[in-house]
Amino acid sequence: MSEQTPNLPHVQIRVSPDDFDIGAEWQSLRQRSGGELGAVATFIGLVRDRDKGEAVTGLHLEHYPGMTEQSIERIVSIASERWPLLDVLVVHRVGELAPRDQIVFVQVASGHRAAAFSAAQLIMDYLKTDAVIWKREDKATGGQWLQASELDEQRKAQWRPPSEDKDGQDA
Amino acid sequence: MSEQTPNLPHVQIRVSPDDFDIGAEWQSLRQRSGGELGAVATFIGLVRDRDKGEAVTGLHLEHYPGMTEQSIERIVSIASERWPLLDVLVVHRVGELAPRDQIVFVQVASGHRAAAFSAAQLIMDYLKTDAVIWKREDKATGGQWLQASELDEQRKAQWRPPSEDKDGQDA
Amino acid sequence: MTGDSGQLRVLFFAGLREEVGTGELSLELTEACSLEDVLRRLQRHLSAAAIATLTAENVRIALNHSLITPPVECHPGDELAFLPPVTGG
Amino acid sequence: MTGDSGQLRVLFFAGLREEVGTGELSLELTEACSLEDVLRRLQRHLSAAAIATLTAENVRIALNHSLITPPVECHPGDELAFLPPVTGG
Repeated sequence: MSEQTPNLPHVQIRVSPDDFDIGAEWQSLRQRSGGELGAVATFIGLVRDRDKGEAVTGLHLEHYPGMTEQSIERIVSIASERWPLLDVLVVHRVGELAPRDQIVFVQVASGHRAAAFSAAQLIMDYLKTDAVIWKREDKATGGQWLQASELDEQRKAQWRPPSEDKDGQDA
Repeated sequence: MSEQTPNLPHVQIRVSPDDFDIGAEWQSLRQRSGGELGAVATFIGLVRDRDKGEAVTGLHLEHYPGMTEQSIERIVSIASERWPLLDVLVVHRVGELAPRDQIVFVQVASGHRAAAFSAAQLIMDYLKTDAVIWKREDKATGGQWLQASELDEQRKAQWRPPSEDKDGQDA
Repeated sequence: MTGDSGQLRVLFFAGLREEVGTGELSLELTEACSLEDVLRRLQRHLSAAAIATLTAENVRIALNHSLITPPVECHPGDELAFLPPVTGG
Repeated sequence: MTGDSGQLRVLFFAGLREEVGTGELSLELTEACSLEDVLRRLQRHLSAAAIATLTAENVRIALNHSLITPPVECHPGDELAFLPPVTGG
């Protein structure tokens, strides 16, 4: 019920080993929001049990306390400068995770659906490339530190504002 | 834990006056999913308390039992033919709703984030234009039956497959 | 999709329901009849203004839950629905 | 951002931490020194292979939580971190 300046959403960023509860987060968002809340887009990422045909036994996530949160705050700012958002929550787990565990939760509230969807998607795309987090995927054959893929970089590049677009090919 | 053919997601469509519980829906999806579940995109729509500066006192939603569910099934098919989805849930409320009430919930599960996000967004865009549902927005000055806007139609048109694109301007 | 034989159920939704004053009418039908016949028979029950809204350009028609474009034949037991512009979400 | 004066904390993450064998080293520092000086001093503690991974092209360097590009000066109390390629989400 706090008063919100339109361009300054309520922002929460949590990086910790703790699991998260989607239902509780939504209830909490609902309670702190006013009647202008019309659209909420969320994303949940989970540990898959296979990668390239091989069984994944676990995922080890590492962060740099302070710098990691800062890097995610910067990502949220990019989204909130671009769309009128009311509320943004990013929860990212670190430590040892098992297949089927929840990894990441992004919850974006806005008046309208397009802003909520676009912001949630931009945040996820930038988390892949810009969040100061490291992931080691463990398989029977050993562990491998993951990197953002070429496709991840392309997805991030698609969010480049049209003004920075030199060749005018953006739709 | 049911076996899924990649191109045949588990689909549930519910149109009723009953409210829905986001946390329970997510737990239920999680329980029926296997280790290939990597990404869940959701959308929640709510009744806003104002529209064009005027207070909204309520929203009346009407449907055509049978035909409404069919129209939503068709929308979900468009998404599931386009992306590899594991699970899709669409809940749409009808009847008398008040400001801040939940209206619609879309929950799309996939192996990867891009498919989940795109499908959830396509489904929401098509719900605006193609779902056989009627909405009357009630204000102190009277009730008004809503229609999909020109912008809603444009958003739907953006999902047109590239093969149908005559002028090649799609990005 | 067929109900009581000998009847054509005619449904009106949303603004059309409000304009017509009811969500449903039944017409006795002994044999197939055209949509035009149906509208002619509805004139006995509805005002000219109501008939005008039913035949407005943005009103779609469904026969047994499928959208149709006239000409079309209605049969006893069919369900005919007049659908004003929709919007969900 | 400054810790014990007289110390430079040097942090290694993820694959670099595994390669170096520790996540953190401290160097005594009495005055400002360049990144090159730091690397030279790290050679006393780390293998040549570890030093090579720290100076690989895809490793970014943060000083007191801000990414920097050499040349840069480190001061007593600073925190220097070697960051291999990241990926969250």
